Amino acid sequence: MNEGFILSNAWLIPAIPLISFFLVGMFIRPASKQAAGLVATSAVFLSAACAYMLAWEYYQAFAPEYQSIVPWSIEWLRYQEFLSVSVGVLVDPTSILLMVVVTTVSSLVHLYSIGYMHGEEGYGRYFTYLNLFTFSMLGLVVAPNIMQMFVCWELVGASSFLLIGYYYDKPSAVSASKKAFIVTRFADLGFLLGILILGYFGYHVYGVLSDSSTSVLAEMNQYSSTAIQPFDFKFLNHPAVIAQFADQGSLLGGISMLTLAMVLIFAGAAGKSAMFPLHIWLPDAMEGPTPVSALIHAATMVVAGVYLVARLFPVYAASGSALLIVAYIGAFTCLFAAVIGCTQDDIKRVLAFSTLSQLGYMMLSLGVATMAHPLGYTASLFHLFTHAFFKALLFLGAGSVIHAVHSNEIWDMGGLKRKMPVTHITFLIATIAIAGIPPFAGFFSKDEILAAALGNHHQIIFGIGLLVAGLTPFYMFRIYFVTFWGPHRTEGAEHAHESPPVMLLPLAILAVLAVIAGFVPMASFVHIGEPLGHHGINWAIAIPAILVALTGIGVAWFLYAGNQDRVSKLVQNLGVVYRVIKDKFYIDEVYLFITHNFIFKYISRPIAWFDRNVVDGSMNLTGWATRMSGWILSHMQTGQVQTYAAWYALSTIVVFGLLAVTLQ
Amino acid sequence: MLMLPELIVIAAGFIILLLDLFLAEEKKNILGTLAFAGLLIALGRTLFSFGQQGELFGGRFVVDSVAIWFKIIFLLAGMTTVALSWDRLTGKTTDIASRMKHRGEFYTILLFSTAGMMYLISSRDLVTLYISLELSTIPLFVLVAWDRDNPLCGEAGLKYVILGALSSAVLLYGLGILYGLSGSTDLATISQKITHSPALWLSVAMITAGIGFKLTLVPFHMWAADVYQGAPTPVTAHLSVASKAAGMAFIFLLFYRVLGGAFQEWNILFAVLATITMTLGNLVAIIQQNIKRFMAFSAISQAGYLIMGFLGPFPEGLPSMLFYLYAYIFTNLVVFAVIIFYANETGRENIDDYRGLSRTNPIIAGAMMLGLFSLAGIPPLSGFVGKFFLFSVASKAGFHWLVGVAAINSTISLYYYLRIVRQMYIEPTMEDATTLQISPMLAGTIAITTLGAVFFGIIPFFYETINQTVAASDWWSVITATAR
Amino acid sequence: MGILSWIVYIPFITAVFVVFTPAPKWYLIRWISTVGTGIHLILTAVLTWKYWQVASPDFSSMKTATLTKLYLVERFPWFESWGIDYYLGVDGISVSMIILTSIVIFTGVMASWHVKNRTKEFYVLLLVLVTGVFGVFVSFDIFLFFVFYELAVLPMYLLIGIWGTGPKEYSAMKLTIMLMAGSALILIGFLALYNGAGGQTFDLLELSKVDYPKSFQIWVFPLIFVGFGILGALYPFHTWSPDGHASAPTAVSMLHAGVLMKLGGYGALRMGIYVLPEGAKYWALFFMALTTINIIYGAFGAVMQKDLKYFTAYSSVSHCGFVLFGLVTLNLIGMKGAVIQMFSHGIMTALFFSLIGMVYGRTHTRIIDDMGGLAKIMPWFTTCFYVGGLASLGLPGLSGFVAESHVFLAGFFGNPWHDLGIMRFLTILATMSIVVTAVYVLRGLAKVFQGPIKNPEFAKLTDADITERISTGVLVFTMAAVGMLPWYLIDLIESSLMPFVNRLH
Amino acid sequence: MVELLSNNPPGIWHWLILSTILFSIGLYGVLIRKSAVGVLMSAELMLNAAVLNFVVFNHFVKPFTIDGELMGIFIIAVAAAEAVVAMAIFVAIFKHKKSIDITHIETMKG
Repeated sequence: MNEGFILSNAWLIPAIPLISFFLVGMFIRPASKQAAGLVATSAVFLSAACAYMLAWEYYQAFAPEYQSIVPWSIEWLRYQEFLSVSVGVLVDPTSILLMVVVTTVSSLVHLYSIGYMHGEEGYGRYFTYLNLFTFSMLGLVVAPNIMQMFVCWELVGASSFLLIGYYYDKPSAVSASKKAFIVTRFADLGFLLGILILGYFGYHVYGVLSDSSTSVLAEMNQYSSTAIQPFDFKFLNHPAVIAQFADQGSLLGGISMLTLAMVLIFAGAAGKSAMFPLHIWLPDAMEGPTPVSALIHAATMVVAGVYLVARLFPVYAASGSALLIVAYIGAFTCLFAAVIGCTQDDIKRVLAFSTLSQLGYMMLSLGVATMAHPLGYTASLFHLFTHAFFKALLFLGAGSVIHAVHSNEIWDMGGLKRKMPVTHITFLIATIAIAGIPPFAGFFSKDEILAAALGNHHQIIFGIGLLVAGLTPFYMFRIYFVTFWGPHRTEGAEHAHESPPVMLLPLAILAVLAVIAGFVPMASFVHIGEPLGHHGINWAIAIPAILVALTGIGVAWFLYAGNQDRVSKLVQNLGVVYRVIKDKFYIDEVYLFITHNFIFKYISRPIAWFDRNVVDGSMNLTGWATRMSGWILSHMQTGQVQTYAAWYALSTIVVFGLLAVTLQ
Repeated sequence: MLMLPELIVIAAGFIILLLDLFLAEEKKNILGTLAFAGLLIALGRTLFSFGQQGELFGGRFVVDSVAIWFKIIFLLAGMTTVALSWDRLTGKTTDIASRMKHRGEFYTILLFSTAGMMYLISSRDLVTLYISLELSTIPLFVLVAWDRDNPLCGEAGLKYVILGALSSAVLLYGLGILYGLSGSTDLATISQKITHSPALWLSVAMITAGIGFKLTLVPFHMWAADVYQGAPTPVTAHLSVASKAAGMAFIFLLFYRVLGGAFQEWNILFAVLATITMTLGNLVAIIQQNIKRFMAFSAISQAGYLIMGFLGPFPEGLPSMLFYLYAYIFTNLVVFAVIIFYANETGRENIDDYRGLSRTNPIIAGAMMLGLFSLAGIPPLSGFVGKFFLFSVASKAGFHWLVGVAAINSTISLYYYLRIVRQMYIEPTMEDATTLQISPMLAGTIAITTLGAVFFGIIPFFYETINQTVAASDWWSVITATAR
Repeated sequence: MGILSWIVYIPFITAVFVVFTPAPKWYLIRWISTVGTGIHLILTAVLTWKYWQVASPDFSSMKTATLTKLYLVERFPWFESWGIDYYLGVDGISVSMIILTSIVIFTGVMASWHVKNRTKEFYVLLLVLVTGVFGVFVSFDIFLFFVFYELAVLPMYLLIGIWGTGPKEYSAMKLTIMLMAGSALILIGFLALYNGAGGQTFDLLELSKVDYPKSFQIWVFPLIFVGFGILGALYPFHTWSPDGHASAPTAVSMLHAGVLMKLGGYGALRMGIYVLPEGAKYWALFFMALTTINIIYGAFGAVMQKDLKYFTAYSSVSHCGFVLFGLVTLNLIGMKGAVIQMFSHGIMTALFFSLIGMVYGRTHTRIIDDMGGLAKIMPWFTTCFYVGGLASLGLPGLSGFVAESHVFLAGFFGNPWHDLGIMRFLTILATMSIVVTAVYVLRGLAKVFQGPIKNPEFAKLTDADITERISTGVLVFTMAAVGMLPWYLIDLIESSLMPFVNRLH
Repeated sequence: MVELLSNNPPGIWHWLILSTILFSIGLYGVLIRKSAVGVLMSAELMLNAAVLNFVVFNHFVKPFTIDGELMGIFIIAVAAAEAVVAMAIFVAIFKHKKSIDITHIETMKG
């Protein structure tokens, strides 16, 4: 395959941020803050450029049927023969899509941060982390095998940990970062076990294939620069391999190996994408700087879970039940988060919950897809694509507001319409986009999702989707009205002023994207199985969706645009229900109880005690017993010469007896 | 002239005895020199006669390589004892109480005892055997009780002499039975005559008791602790090496030469003796406070390791035992030299009194530590190498459990040896601690013995020489002859 | 004298130089030791290069070998009548361990830059100890091996007893006695091996050619494995480690946790599994269970610790569990993982202990709850600590992940002789530890470094000085290098591990 | 009577039994006598039993040699020497303690 420079050197895309990470982290940061920021940002812009080039070259070279190719890869970790992990770049429409999204949003966020983080101490540190994150996220996106994905998976987790804990002297931030890392870590345990299972059976299947049908392997090796390995997605997703997997029989307790592995892996995905019940870390993650929330906890990292499921979609499809679990968990999270989102007062938390619910959309639409009707697959990635832009925009807008008002509470804001016009407009655009009003981006993707759900006869899920399509505009416009309309509620709001251009520029760009992203003919690029062809809007679903959305907006306007007593009355009437929802159904408390009152109290402390007192105690006891026996024996030594003589005579006889006995 | 070394020693003894009568007190330093010289010459002669074999008096006195190795040990021990007792006898010690009188007699008696030991290993006849044994033992009674003004000394002497008499009686009774069974006093003849019979077992039991007394095998060891503690420290040192070596020589003669053939299957006896000896020695040593008593128990446990060499196919262990004997003697003398040095200067004999010695006299403390580690069997010191070979002999004989017991025991022993190291290195120094002056004599002794303790194990020459010379001697033929 | 002898004796020679330096000149002593270990580091690089030259041609042929191939051999008869030789040689495993030790001792000398109390004895003992360690890694005559082994263990007593903190006498004594008890077991095993082979030679390779009867292997293997396991902190014989590490001075904890505990794993692999494959097969599952306990138990134990050193000690128990766990999986991946884990954990824990020592030298407390917000004051230490912490919870890109992924995979792949179900079950239990590790590492580090500054006193403390930066920097760099470019290490050890695996089949 | 004795000379067994009895008496004395001198005397008794053994065996086993008698004579001599040394020590102790009751000589123990 002779193709363009970037395509053959695709490794540049993740490598550039990495290099800049080392440069900035080690050399530039100590030298000059400003330089650090600039270098980091320009590096990401560069790799964004590379990503676009790559996309261009790829679509030139590989139209119309877009094979997945591995233009560059090297062996990284050799476990044993035929079982090694290579580091490489996998290029196919999906990964390109993600690369574009990640680089774009990341570069804009970098740019924005130059303004936002200005004057912070640890400005350089911030950009270092940000670069690290961008690198790991890109590495994850381009991973040609599940191991590399896991590696980068952990790395994005770590960099998100570092960024959430960026204000390390703020206890809330510290605990939030710990929480985020540990919860995702717990999920990754599932991922790891899944990998172990897949790796094991993959290895065996690989052996089988290399004995029986080498043609299959040969076919896989096409378009890839190193020999295929059991960990490669290309290998795992291959129908022949899946067929082998399917008859590997059950593993533990009758569950088929495939389902078990896939569910475990989904656990990992759910952790990253904050699906219920592992969602608890995401709202707290808002303790990090707002651009970070925009980049990591809205646009890119959290969709890694979706991406993972999408990557392994054929395998999931092969084990139907796993996919069903994905669908229902997604649906539930979608609703659950939306409900909570309606009650939160911290602007970033509301956005966080909306992120949760949007991720729920993506998951459920993956869940409803099948190899036969893979519309959901496309829809999910389409939504991922659009969501990245408008959600990043929302966060950056929120950031700009917070920057101005110095508070996260929406009730501290208000009346910012005139104070910060640009922010206001862009925020409004994003809000409409997420609300799913045509012709903004959100509308198209959401419509496709609903269509997919209904198309595969998942009525319940469709119902949920529709309901949430109503809830989303409600809570989004709630914060919109409260923030930008009405009177100034505080000093901060009084003296708020528009942000510097370096922050407004990204807002503008994203706003444009949020408008036009919906018109990308996604279906013709990203698809699994044969191309679907671009099917138009399914008005039968679109119309009700739009109506529901409009009602949501209406309600929000009725409650929040005018005077507040309606709200308070409503809250009165809802009473305990409202409380429970506002306290997020007490999920965090449950976790806290389990960890502290159970694991620490009933496992760790006893073990520590046991070790000190029983294990160590027994060792000390041995020593004590030895000394004791010495003390006792020393009393044979009475000092009486005649006792000695008696012993002497006695033992002579004993020796005689011993001899007599042994020599019989 | 095969008997020359013995004669030299005895002659030196008599000369000193006579001179002692005429010399004025201040001139008496010459006596020590004489004693040392006598032993040195004898040693030279012995070394010179290496490789010679031969017998006198119709085979009642035989010289072979094993005998020579033993004689070297005895002479070395004697010389060291002279060196160690030098300051005390010449009254150079800071601590008045630890000075000793009557050096003339002291040297004489010491030399006679040494001569007795040298005869012991050369004798091939019950009569000579017994005589030389007593010749080596009775002077020791005197030496132990040397310090008349010190009640402890007297007590030690009393216990030693009474139990000594008892044990020699028992031993004699056993020998008598042996004589009765074989009708001969010649060891070789006896070994061919004897056959298994309860009478033989009884005699063996009694002989074992007699040997156990000299070798401080549990449960015949009881005198050791008290005697070691009570006796003047140089004498204790002498007991702990020379007397033990004599015991070794004795057991060699009786068990290798006499009972060797019949003895093959009696391993279990030694296994049991070794086990209880090392275990009891170690356990009781843990709780000791007085360092001499402590060394007594340590010496007991060492005897336990020593006789592991008797296990297994017979002459196998012989070189290992000889080697370990040497290693043990060097090492033990290092420790005793330091003990004597410290007692001479401060009169202190308790383990806790060694606090902070590493600050005041780092080099001496270092030597002491090396000695203790060698006793504990820490590589690469000679003590370890010796133990390793002995253990290997036992293991080869299939006594893995015994090896286990021994290994665990050396761990225990490490525990109490480390107690002293801890006192010297870790504990804070004593209030009145000052750098102590060491006399050239002791310094030299410590230096030489320490070098011995370190390099005897590292340099293969010594073991290989012992091994070859012993293999060349007639011990193996005797065993194989009697093995029928 | 060949390069291996130099490798072994350079520390000793340095020690001799130190002995003859007048004690008051502590700064001179310090420099001598630094230079000596520095030279050693260079020599180690040379050794690695030489080894690569001579060994790399054989890498492919080793795939089917059942007998370890030694390079750069030096051999002279020692006690001929016993068949004891002075027999040095290296294979990939030894080389990797030598690299580890050389790095750790170099950084250790640097890290103990501020030892003013009886500096001379300190460095002498330290260097003697490390001589023993190098000796163990290169000697292939089991007598010689044993000599060096005990030489490496014993100085610990004084090092902890004199320069330690807290209940130092108790800890030192416990540590020494337990380890010596272990070596007693080893001694029984060695002698049994020797005489079981007819008492002709102590040459390890010769002995490994003997096929001992199964019954023999079954009772000898546990002796050797447990004997070494005690040093490798095998549950329930690990209790010397928390106290010992807590009481020991910085450099000593570094060496002990970093290197000495590796002697355990190394010995168990070299003397146990290699010489007695049948015994290994017989006992593997049992020991796998024990080591699983190690892993989980150490991790949970660490969660509750208040003292930074106890904290690290328990995490060491957990991580050394991975070493032994990897060994007893009895497959290539596992053993490889074990060796990599030895290396990785050595570097990691050395980093931890050096950092703890340095921080302690400033704050004069090791109690986690008394510290807080140090990140503002000591950014360098904080960074290093976090890198170490992330490595210890197995973050990819750092050395920990390479090792642990090997071990998990190995446990899951199992081996032909044992019930796959049980092995997988144990493996799954072991994997739990990655979460627990994350919990305690993050809690601990957060308490110490993050949040507001707890104690106003701390505000005027200083960050790392140049020597501290060098020593910690080297360690961090090594850790990252292994984590990012693992294939060098893997190539180094893999071919040498093949015989171990092939013998089992 | 005389005939009786002269016709039935005592055989080896009688003598051995005698020596055994002597030995046992001696041992008994060593174990229970309070005075050091008494203990020493008992020890001598045991030695004599041994001597008797040698002589008897010589007479009955090897009538025409003198090894046994020789041994006996030596033993007697040595025993005398031993006794001398012992006595000297006792005297030394008596100087301090004004008694040689060995049950009170127990300073060193444990």
